[in-house]
Amino acid sequence: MKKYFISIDCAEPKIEVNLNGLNSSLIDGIESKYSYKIINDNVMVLRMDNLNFYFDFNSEGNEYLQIGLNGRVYDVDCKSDLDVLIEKMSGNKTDGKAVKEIKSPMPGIIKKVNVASGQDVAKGEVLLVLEAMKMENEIKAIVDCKIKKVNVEQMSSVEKNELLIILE
Amino acid sequence: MKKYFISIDCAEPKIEVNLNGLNSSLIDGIESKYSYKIINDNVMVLRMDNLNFYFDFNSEGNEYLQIGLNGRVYDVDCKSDLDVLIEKMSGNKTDGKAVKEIKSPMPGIIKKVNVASGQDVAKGEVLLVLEAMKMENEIKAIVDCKIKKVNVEQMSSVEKNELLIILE
Amino acid sequence: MFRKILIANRGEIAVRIINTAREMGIKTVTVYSDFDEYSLYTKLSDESYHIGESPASKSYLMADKIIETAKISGAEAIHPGYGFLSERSFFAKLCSDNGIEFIGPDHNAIELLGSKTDAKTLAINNKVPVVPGSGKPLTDISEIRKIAKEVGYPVLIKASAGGGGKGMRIVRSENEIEEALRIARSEAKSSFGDDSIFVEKYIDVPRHIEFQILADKHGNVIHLGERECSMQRRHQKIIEETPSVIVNEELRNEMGECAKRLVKASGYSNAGTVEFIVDRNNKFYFLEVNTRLQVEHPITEIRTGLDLVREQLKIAWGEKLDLEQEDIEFRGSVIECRICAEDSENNFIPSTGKITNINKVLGSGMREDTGIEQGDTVSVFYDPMIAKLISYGKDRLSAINRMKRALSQYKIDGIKTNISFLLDLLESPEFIDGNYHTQFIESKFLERLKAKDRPDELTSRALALAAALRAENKKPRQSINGTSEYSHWASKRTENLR
Amino acid sequence: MFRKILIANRGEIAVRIINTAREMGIKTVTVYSDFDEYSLYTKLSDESYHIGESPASKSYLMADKIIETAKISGAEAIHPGYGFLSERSFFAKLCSDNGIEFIGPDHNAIELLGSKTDAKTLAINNKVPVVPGSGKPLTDISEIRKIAKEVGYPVLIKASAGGGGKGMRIVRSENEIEEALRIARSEAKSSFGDDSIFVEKYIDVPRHIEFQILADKHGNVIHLGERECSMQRRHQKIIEETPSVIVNEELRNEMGECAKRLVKASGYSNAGTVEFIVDRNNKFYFLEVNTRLQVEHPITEIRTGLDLVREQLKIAWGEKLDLEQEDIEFRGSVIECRICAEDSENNFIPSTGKITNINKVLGSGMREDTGIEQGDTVSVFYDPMIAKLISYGKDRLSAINRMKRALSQYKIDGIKTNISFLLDLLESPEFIDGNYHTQFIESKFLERLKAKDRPDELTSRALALAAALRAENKKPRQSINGTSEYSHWASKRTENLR
Repeated sequence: MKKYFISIDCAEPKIEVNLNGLNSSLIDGIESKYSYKIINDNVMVLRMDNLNFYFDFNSEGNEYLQIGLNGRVYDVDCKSDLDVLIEKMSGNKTDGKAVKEIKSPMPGIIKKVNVASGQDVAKGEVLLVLEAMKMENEIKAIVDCKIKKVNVEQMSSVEKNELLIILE
Repeated sequence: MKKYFISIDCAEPKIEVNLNGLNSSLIDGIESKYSYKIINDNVMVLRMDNLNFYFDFNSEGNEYLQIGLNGRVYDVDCKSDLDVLIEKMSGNKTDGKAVKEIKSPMPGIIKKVNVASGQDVAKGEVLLVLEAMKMENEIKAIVDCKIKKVNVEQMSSVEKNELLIILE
Repeated sequence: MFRKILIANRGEIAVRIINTAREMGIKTVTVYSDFDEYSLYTKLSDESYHIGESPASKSYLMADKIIETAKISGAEAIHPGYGFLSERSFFAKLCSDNGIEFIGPDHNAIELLGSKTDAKTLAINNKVPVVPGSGKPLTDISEIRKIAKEVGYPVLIKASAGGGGKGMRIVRSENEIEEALRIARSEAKSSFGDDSIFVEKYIDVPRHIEFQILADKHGNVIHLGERECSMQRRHQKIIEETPSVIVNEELRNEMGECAKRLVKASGYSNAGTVEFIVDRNNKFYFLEVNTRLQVEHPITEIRTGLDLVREQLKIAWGEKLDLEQEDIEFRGSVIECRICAEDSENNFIPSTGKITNINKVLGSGMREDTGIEQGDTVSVFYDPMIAKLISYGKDRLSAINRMKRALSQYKIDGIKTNISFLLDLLESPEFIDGNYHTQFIESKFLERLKAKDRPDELTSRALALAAALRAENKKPRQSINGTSEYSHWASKRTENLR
Repeated sequence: MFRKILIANRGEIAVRIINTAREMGIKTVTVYSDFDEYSLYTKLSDESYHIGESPASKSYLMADKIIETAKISGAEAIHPGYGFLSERSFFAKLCSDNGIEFIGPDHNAIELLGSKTDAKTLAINNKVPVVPGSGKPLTDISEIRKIAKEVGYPVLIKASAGGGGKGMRIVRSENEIEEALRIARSEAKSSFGDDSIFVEKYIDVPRHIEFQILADKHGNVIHLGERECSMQRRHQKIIEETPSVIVNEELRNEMGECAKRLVKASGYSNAGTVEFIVDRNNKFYFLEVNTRLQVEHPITEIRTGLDLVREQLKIAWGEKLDLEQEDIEFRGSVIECRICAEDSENNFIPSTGKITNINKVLGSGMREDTGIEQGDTVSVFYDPMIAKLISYGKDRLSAINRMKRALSQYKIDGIKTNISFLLDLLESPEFIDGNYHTQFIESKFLERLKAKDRPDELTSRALALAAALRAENKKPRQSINGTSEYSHWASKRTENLR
């Protein structure tokens, strides 16, 4: 029997899923019969107690697995019991791990650099302004933090996922 | 420089194509610039002297490569100069090779067997009647021939590509 | 309105019904055979239940199993789609006996209209023209002659016990009838042991024109105009259009009123179709009533701006029609082409297999109703129709040209289809002029097709180059600077003629 | 008619134009940047020519290069689409100087209507209401007060040299004006060195309503009704619909006649759009004229049954309009949603990348205009709009529900899109009531969105199970009895609840 712990849109407590291999699952203690078909890497149809769920998956470049259903998108974090065990042993819960790097979400040009090395910034503060697709996009701090290094300067041209700022 | 000989819908003489590797080709002596992109195993776009051709390919289960263009389908036979050389050496032109086996074009049930081993049949004669998709389909002789063996009997259930009749 | 309905069908029509139900906030339950476990329509519905093996006789025709599923799932009504159980009066009755609303007419109306002779009698009683003839089997030669003369030559004589063309003869003038009768009766006698004979007017090169009807449970009936369905092969419709080029306002009103009278007299409710044949003088004769939604209903939807499935659901729920005859406005010209998995160049043999690729554009003025997606398989178990393309145009020529555009952009690989055949039909002078009938394809068109056009020189060169490039890239070697991730082929870019 | 035209555009609008041209038997020439070498619109056109690098300034804005390509390819006319060179009078002139027909208005009309002040003057001269105000810069306070009183409070005062909101103030009543003027003039003085001031009526919570116009070269002008385009974010339209819930027959006629008068006075031909703002009392004021086809033109096409690109081509060729105002019939309700590659939950940041998968159903009553196919890449170079979905309904609610159905069935993977945001908008009470204005999204809606709904318990369980099954199948091991050929995942079948 395989066990997984799932959090949807960061909700706690996590949902516990037990797959018992007979097309039967125990989800937070509720038993469900299911069948499913993986259409391709992005699409899967799940039939759970005769109800249909036509999902699509988007994982590239995102922190969480994004699962789409009926036009809505959910951020889903899924860990096996083994993952959880390893986390516990290393004494470092992945969940609590702070973001240490800020990367460019898309290619573009840095129009403005608002911070410098060593600076303390508050959550929500604008760090950089990135111009792409004719729009200015503000890159903000998502937590209170301290800047370790700024890797770009004004008018730098950056690629997607290029490292922009390192935090302490 | 690579050389190919192509026949479209069995037309003769074949078209000679020379690919010279500089995105330039000589087709029956006429030079063309081209570029192309293979979208997937079935689809390709060719730009020849700035003219666009948006092709699709269907090869499974067919004697010829079938190339679709603007809703029309062409049977295309393509041989490299090497293929032609091998054919010549073996003294056996593939083109002239007679069909020796008749296979089922689809799964279904044999409703009627009109011929027996040893029988001579004329081109166009109905050999078998195959029922599939609620329709009766007549399987006819495409050349004058002699039946060597009939592998099915009335009410046989057959799979796609199952051997039905062997010719002499 | 219903909260949940069951759809006792599969494929494109199940998808069609699901869509409207969803737009109305109605939950859908679908049933599936082994083959259809993950077919598109199941994925799009709210709930799905397995009902049996792949052959329809072991699944979609299992009335008891379907009723049971409706009960288990809590569905309040069943939409039968077309085909399968849709015109079986016993199934409609089974629904009502089990307290489930059948989305279609009452079983009595289905039974009445399902009987050709009862339907014909009903038509006669309601002053709806039928093909004139004896109406009953005759043995007296002088009476046969008399009726033949009355209905006018040519006439059709057929053995009353006959079938499959045996003992059937067309008689074109009075001086042929004696000889024809002698042969027909002798054939009939030897084949069936019964030499009695029907005689009726022979309708040469008839058109098949049908009228869409909506009838509520309160006695209101309207028609939504005609559909021209004469483009047929082996009695299977291939291309349908509305309006028909031969139906003018006056004829439309006349035929529409006949259709309404007949349907009203039968105690009918819900959507239905009254079929007529029309002769070359635009005289029309009642043929039969299809007591269900038709495959070709979308052309009527587009021309009238209505959603027929929505109307069906409202009627079944007991609502009154919120439209009167004069509210129905017709706009433009609409054509439907049925895309079938078949090899048109090889005697229309059905083509089965996995659909490896689909590319289509559709866009402005096009609608597609389909039950398949890329990666799906076409099986031998069900109808070979895989999609319907419907084009709208302000005028008929625009609709034709739009359909040709969309068909030529529709790529489907892994199976063979009739797309090229459909293009040939659309380009035939007879279709362009609207001058065709139910025997056109078999009597004229197929013969002409055999002399297939060669591709022009430019197309030949491009095909040759494409084949060479494909061969070059198919070679078992490492791909160089490929840009395609899907393929093991190499891909090249060029500086081109910049 | 033209035998060959060049399309000086890319993406969905190029595909749109190619389709109609093809239906009319007109060959199409497209131009492409490095990025677009094999974009869908090139594949669908007859001929394609490379014109430069990916940034528009180095390709689609290179007028000379495009004219040269038209000459090389033998194109007789150029369709500019929207954006890029479509409203640049110099380009229209360049075309005509080179003997190429510009499919749009004469360059003089573009120039006249392109100047806000000239267009406003033209409107005033033709009795088309404009936002009342000083019309010219003022320095005399008493005159400013007088005009403010005339137009009625609230008024907007703005520095004549101003821009970007500087020196701009809303004054809601007369007793605020002295103070407001003092501040505005001081700001204006210090920022621009000029303290002269415009004053005009302030239109609070305005609607943006525009009229589609067709004008031929023979002086005939008709309008095709309005489009409600008030659903905007950062001045970008997101959802458009026709009819507008606030426009009744009388207002439609009045606004339509204004639009026609203005266009006629400008010496205009071809398709165009007259934009108005409408206040909460349904008083309307001329805003500007878009001298080209609009992104949202399909909603007008569906409501009128016309093909606007076909009309454009006929007009450019010199044909007279074959429609008079009274021939235009409106049917039903039509909505367009713009699907954009952007992350609506993350400040609408554009999303780029390869589109790995697309699944969509569309079907009855839906139209999609798109320029992409599965496997294509969305880049930073061009507009993030990747598709337009258009829904028709007999009434507004049907159109809304149909759009919701189609959006919820539209799967696109590899990039993020605004589909969820569009669904939220469609489900907002303000949209459902038709009670929204151009500031709705920014002033009210975005705030509300932050309190995101949690999935219900059933959906959560299904999501959890799906994630677990995906994880289970993603493990690096041999796949067992897999039925999927595309994937390295295993796939399972079950006997289910049979």
